[in-house]
Amino acid sequence: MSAAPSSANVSRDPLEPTVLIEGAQTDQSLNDSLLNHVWRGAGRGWWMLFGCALSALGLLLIGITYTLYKGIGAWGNNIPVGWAFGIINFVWWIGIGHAGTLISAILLLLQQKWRTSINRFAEAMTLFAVICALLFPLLHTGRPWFAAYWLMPYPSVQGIWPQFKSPLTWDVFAVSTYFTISLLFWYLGLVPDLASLRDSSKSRTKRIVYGIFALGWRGSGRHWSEYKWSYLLLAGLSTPLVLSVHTIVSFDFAVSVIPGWHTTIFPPYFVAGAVFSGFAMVATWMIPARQFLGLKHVVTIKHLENMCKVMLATGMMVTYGYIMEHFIAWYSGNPYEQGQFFKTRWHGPMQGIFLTMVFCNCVVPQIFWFKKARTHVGVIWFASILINVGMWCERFNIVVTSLHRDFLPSSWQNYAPTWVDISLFIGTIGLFSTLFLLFLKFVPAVAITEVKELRHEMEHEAHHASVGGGAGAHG
Amino acid sequence: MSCDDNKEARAKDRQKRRSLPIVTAEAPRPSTATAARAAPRYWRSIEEREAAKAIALGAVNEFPPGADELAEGSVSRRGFMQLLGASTALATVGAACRKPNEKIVPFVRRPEELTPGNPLHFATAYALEGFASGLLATSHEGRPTKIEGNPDHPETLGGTTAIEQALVLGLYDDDRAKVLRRGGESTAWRVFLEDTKARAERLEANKGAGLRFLVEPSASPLLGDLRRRILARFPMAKFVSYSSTTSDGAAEGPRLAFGQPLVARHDLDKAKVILSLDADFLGEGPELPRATRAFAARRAPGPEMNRLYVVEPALTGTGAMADHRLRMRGTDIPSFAAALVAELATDTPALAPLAGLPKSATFDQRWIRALAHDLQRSRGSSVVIAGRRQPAAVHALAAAINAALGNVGSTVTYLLSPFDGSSGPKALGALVEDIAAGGVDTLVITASNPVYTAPVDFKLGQLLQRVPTTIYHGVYEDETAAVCGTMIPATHPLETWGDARALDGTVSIVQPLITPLWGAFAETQVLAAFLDEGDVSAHELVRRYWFGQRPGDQTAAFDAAWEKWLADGVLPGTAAQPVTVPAVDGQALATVIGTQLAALTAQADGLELGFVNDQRLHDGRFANNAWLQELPHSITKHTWDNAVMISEATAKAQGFETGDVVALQYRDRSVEGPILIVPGHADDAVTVALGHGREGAGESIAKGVGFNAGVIRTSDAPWYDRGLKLARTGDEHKFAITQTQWTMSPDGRASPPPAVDATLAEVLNEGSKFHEELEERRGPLPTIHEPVDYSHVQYKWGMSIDLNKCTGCNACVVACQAENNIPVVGKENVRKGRHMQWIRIDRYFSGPIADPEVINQPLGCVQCETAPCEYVCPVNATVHSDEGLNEMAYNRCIGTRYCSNNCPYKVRRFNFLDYTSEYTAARMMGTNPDVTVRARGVMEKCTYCVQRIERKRIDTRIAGTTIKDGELQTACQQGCPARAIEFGSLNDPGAKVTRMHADARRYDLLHEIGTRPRTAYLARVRNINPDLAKVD
Amino acid sequence: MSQGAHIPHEDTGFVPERYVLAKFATSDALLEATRKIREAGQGELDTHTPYPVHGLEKALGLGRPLIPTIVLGGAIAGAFIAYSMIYFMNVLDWPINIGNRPPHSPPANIPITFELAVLLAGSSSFFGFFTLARLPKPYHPVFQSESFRQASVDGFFLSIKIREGESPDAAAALAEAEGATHVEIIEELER
Amino acid sequence: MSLLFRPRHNTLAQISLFVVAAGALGGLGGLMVYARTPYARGMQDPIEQPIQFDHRHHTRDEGIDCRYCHNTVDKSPSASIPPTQLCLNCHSQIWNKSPLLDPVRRSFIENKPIEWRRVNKVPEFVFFNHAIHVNKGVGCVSCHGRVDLMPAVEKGEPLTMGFCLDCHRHPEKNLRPVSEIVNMDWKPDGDPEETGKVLAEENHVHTRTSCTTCHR
Repeated sequence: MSAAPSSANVSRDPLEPTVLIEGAQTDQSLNDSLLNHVWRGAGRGWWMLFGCALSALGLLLIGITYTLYKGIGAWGNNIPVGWAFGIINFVWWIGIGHAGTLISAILLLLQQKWRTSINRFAEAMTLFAVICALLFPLLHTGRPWFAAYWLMPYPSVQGIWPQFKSPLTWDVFAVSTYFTISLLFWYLGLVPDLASLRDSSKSRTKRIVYGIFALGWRGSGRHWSEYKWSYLLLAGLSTPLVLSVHTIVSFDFAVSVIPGWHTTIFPPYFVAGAVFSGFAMVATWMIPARQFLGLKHVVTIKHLENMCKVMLATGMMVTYGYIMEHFIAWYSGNPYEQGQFFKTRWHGPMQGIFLTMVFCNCVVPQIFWFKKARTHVGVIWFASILINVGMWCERFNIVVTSLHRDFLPSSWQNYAPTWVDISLFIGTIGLFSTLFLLFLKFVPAVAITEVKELRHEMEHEAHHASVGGGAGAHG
Repeated sequence: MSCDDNKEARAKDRQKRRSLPIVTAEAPRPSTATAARAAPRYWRSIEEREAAKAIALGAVNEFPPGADELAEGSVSRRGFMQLLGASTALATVGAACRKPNEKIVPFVRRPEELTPGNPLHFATAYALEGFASGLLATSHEGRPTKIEGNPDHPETLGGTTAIEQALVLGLYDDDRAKVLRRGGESTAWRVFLEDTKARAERLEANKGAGLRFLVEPSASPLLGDLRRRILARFPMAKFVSYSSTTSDGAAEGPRLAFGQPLVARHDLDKAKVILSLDADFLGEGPELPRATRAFAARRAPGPEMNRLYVVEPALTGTGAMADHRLRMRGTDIPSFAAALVAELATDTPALAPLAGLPKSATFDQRWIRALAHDLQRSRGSSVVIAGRRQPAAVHALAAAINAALGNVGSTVTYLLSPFDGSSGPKALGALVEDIAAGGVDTLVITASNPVYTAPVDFKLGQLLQRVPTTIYHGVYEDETAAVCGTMIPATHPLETWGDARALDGTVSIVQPLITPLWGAFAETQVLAAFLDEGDVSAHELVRRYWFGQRPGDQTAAFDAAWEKWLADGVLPGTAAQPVTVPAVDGQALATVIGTQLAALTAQADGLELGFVNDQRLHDGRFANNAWLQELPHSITKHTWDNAVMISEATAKAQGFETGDVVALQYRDRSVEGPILIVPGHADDAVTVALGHGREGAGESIAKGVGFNAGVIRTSDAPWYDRGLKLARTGDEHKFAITQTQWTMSPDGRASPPPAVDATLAEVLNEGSKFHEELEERRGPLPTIHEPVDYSHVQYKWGMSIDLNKCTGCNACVVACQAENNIPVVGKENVRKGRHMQWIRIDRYFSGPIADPEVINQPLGCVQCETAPCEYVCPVNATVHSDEGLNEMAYNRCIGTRYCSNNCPYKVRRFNFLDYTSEYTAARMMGTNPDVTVRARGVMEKCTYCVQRIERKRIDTRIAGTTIKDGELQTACQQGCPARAIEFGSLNDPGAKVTRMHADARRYDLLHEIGTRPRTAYLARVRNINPDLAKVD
Repeated sequence: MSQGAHIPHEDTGFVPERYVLAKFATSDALLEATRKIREAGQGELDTHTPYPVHGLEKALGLGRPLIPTIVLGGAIAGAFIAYSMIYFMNVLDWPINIGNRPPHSPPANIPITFELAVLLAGSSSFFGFFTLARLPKPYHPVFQSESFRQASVDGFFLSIKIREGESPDAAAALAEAEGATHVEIIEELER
Repeated sequence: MSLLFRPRHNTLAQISLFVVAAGALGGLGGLMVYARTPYARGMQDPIEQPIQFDHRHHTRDEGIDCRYCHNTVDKSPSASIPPTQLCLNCHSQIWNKSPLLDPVRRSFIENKPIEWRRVNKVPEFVFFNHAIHVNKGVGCVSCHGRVDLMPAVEKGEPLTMGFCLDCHRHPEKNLRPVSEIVNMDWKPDGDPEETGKVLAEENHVHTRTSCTTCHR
């Protein structure tokens, strides 16, 4: 990651020359404007949102308690539909989580400068999404109190081990690794900002608190030199990680024999779908956030437009996935596959969900061909919400629709969720929002350090293009 | 073990069966422990009763493996707490938590024949509809846990019915009546006896003029004897036997034909052509086990294969097996019989006089002609069977045809009816008149719940209140108990001594497996009370009687004989001799039934209302048996309900959909029930099952399930009548149906049919397409890794199921449920698709929905060698055994349900809720101690009854032998009356199952996905009459 | 703030370290000054900037970073542990017939092997860094300077650790000469 | 003075980090060790019975064969606790006055079973079969410990799945001539391993580790 290529890169950067930071900013001004929302006391708006989030969270607690008390029978699941909302939500949340890592890691490796304004935001989202996702693998088992540790390879007195051919075992490792790494990555990036919080806070208590978390960071040149590598390598590791995680999640289905699950295209198309939904979710939150936290000067319309482009691209990958599924079903001549895709999906009892999915995931993103749409905040926001819906429907199709009609017609059964299913779903949204609002309250939503660096770097380019790539390693 | 093979194994089996040593006490020995501490025979107070019950139930705490389950009511809850405990840090290292201390309660005096931990087998008998079937009951520490058929019994031949399999659950039913009460007061047996003594003396004065007994039709010699002795003492008294399931026609028909009431017994193993006129002989009635076995035995494809014609309104199990089925309103069948006779008459002079009988409808002549020719082609080896629901005329014609075709003596024999008089509505009518006339002073009811089953126009409920003294002897506090003054708790068949006679006359001694759990009393005791012998035990009564039957027998000699009777389960030489019937006087008969037919055929037109006994609840007496309530109907697969069954066309015409609740308006009465469209139902006809909509105060399970069709059932039209109207009520009903799809490709997908069938011609022709297709569906498939080689293990367990034999009678389903402690989940959960039966019988319709062909396909876990369920389990809870069983370790399961998702056959069942921890102590006694009672959140499935395998393995390994073919049976196989299921080691070339696997009709279900199942299927064969070859 | 030679505290004999902390206006100035002062060989240098400034490593004369090697080690360890664990558990200790699949099937082992490699690599990167950086270290003498609070906002600082027995003045002077906008001398606290 | 932390806080920070890490690892390790302790397994904890039945006395002093009381052990899954009747076979003659035996006599007269407390227990879902083990030469002592030295019986072995598997994988070391089944002191003469192999041959010992061998 040396200066030369990056600076060369910069000049050929398709984004250039565009404003990634608006107005004449100094480090000081950036510092103040970006920390402003942390210093500012919680407004009425924040409290109202927080209230809603908390009540939804309450719903989650009720749902969990009831499920543990009553058993999985509290859900709508049955035989053949052994998995339903639980796994749908799991996959959906995990997918959403991916955008964060993608933005912070992959765009970092690709030296996309525009990422700096949104990566902190997206990484936080990853964490919270993964937390929501993590609830389900445990909760959906019949006996969580055993699942909690029997899935771990520890020397038990029974002398029996986990079964490592099962995708669920892979999941355990994949998801926990993903969570750990995302957390470390996020925190490492946060440390310098925490230091500036520590140093620019007014009240002593706040300074001490932030000071504790800043771990005594003092911007030492010796630290920076290792830090850059540590951060870069974490990014480098997260990149294959993020791809592997959703690949493994897709194995939960792809490895099975069930028509609609048993397909090799799942890994790539799950990952694309993950990024798709992830960006949609980032947009859904970023648009109001930049509005109310006064971040418009760093999260410019340019950023949003780029996100739209990504959504358009991934949306089309997903669409390709759908087409491929159908093609292979037809081409393989497998009657069960054909039944699943040409009969059940289009004409079965779950038809509505399927069509919703097609509309939201294949049709809606197409509007992003138009710059007007890409640059209109309202349109983007609305579209991104639709995409979130669409992606949830996709998971419903994969999980429930495939299961409810498989090989032997004698075992076909319909599926209907219960209030517990629904409250668990809403509940996780509550959990996510709660964590997110807290994050916005106590931590800078934008990576100050990196934005400053970016500014500094662009300043240099303005002056003498020869200097200034170095930050590329970091920015 | 089937009757016809493996003699020596059978002999061994018989030795293993125990006869009960002579005991003078009421208590049979195996349950000494219970007896010793058993409840007092009668109660002084409720508290005392409860206390006594507690002791009685506590008495089973010997500790065989699984004894822990015995006290399950508590154990499972404790187990559950442990599970919760396991979530605490302490236990997070392999359930390390220390157990709370437990009690072990040994016997005080252990009966010597009892080895704690090893089950005993007792031969006994159970009589339904008056005729006995011989059973073998398995008992663990004095707790009967399982029923099997007695292979040595001529009418059972080792087969069972679903109802018999479910008897065990009924025994431990906590809803059973537990108090002997007079009015609201609990009273004592002693007191009752004193009253009765006094009353008897009073009645004797006027020769018992006001004394009536309303009893079940029964062929029991002992009951017959008691009856005679009572009538001797009270000449004016009357015995009325009534059962809503028997009809006057069946007894009357032969009388018309041969001049005396006779019972027809059919030997289907001699029959090449069978015609059923509305007779569901494979689905109900005393002939079921033997008829099914004989019928199935002749299904082997070949020149000798039988051909079944069925004429019936609603699709039955028999109809499903038909090679040719003609759907027809029940009220048209007499005309059909007449038409058939007319057709036959052309070639059979004996029938000529009957040729001109009146007919109301016209029928498919081609069909009738083909049928007639077929019947005639096989004179002496054909048979016409008339259904119980048909009037005397039809039975008479059937008899006439059989006689004319020379079938009498070969395929059908006639026996003297053991019943005196009929037990249909006619008999009951007489009693009702007596009561109405105030001529009845004391009425003793031992019939099962007549107030519910009696025709509505008798208004029996109200009438009974007019009778000064009513004594009801029943198992439950049911509708009848509610209106009777005195209620005597009746013993369960497994609780009492007695005897019973089978259809062929063979007598079996009924011996108890356990003392009455809640102090109940036998029918014999109640009757004996009127002979001042009420204090004599049921055991003594039956012994005395039979001792009396063997004059000049020394006690010792008798004891020896008695021992043998008990051990064998049959009394040798008691079978009745067939009656040699006179030739039918065609002219006479013609005149008699001519008028009857004229009356029948002159019926008002309009929708036909047809009643049928529910195939699970019978006349409603089993309505409190959850196993039977949750048993899927063999055709519609609905549970926990009865329905207004109707054909699609008629429903359309009337504008009804399945689920619409309609009011059935018949004459001036009406009842509401949900429509259920059934393929193959006759048009313009409706069929409703009796036995539902119970309102017994004591029957918590039966209460309010389904609707009571009895409230529009009148004495003059107990089975069929026209003039029904259906009116929409606007309500909707959601059936709890276990199989929602009708056909093998509901959405028109091109998948290979799961259940294969072919015509006999195709099967016999080696080169036919059928054989080509089957070749595709068996044998090795290309695979990337070597299949595990099982040829060297001692046993390679495998199963085969012959679709050509399975009649869908459901015996296997209940047998499995009883053997494997499978819980019931209730109506709501069945609706959600969470039923638990490990083996299900998939029923597929093909062809036009109006006239479908049916295949039954029993499906349990097929034990795939490359099981898809196994590699997805994260915790090794389901893996392969060295012998190729697909094992399921319940205690290791964490309930991800991934295995079920990945099971192409969807034969895994999941404990979505806690179905077992609320079991009462009594219910726990009924569980099989060799099988874990599964906890909440655990996956379960069929493992070829591995507990039986392991027991047998250990026994043989100790004995130093090996398991021979036929020695080891799975529950479903043993219960199956058709012997459609074979099980054994595929490494044994001589084994039946091995031969079946090599059969030309063999194919593997979903073979194309490479699961290598161990259960093989044999294709269904349809023996089409060439004259009727597929134009329809 | 004491000037002149080190004065050991009478009671404990603790010898405090002393730093010269110089603030510069821009990163370029800092870069320039660092290079110069290092050449002058004044004590041990360190810089404090709100964000990494390109070129400072060279200016401070830092060697090749260790992190990459550590991470590589972590990755290898992770992969090895994972595969051997699976092999031991499902092949050596208790091989079970899982639906006819071979006990040792490499494809099935790839995901976990990879994940564990990433986990250990990532963790070693994170914890490796903090170990190398001797963090957490809430207290450091430079924090005593009030103006140092700018270091994480927009200040570019250079800190010079004065060698035993030397006077900080020279270094301070040099820093001023190099255009430091503000220079102060800090003495380490004892407790 | 705006200084937030002082030198001592550095030490504090390091210590607290150490505590967290050590706590997590130590805790888990501790639990695994605990699960293997006799305490967690409920061993070495003599259980007070309603009647002070002394196995030591009955077997060692009186030399009564285990199978006299546990008389179904070789033909049934369950060894069975003797019925009261059986106690009185002897105790109607000897000690028939002893107050210690009152509960026994009462049980017999009142026909109420003696409620013993369970000592050796496998979970509900484990189907252990005494008969096959005894008939294949696995001695009582192998699973029940030196009952003949226990005044009050205590759990002699952990009876965990691991314990069972260990023997089912390598039965040799626990095999003995069927004649010596109840002998608590029996020691193989010569190399135990070898003797075991021979015995396994003689008794046709084929141990199995399929799940359904014990779980059904």
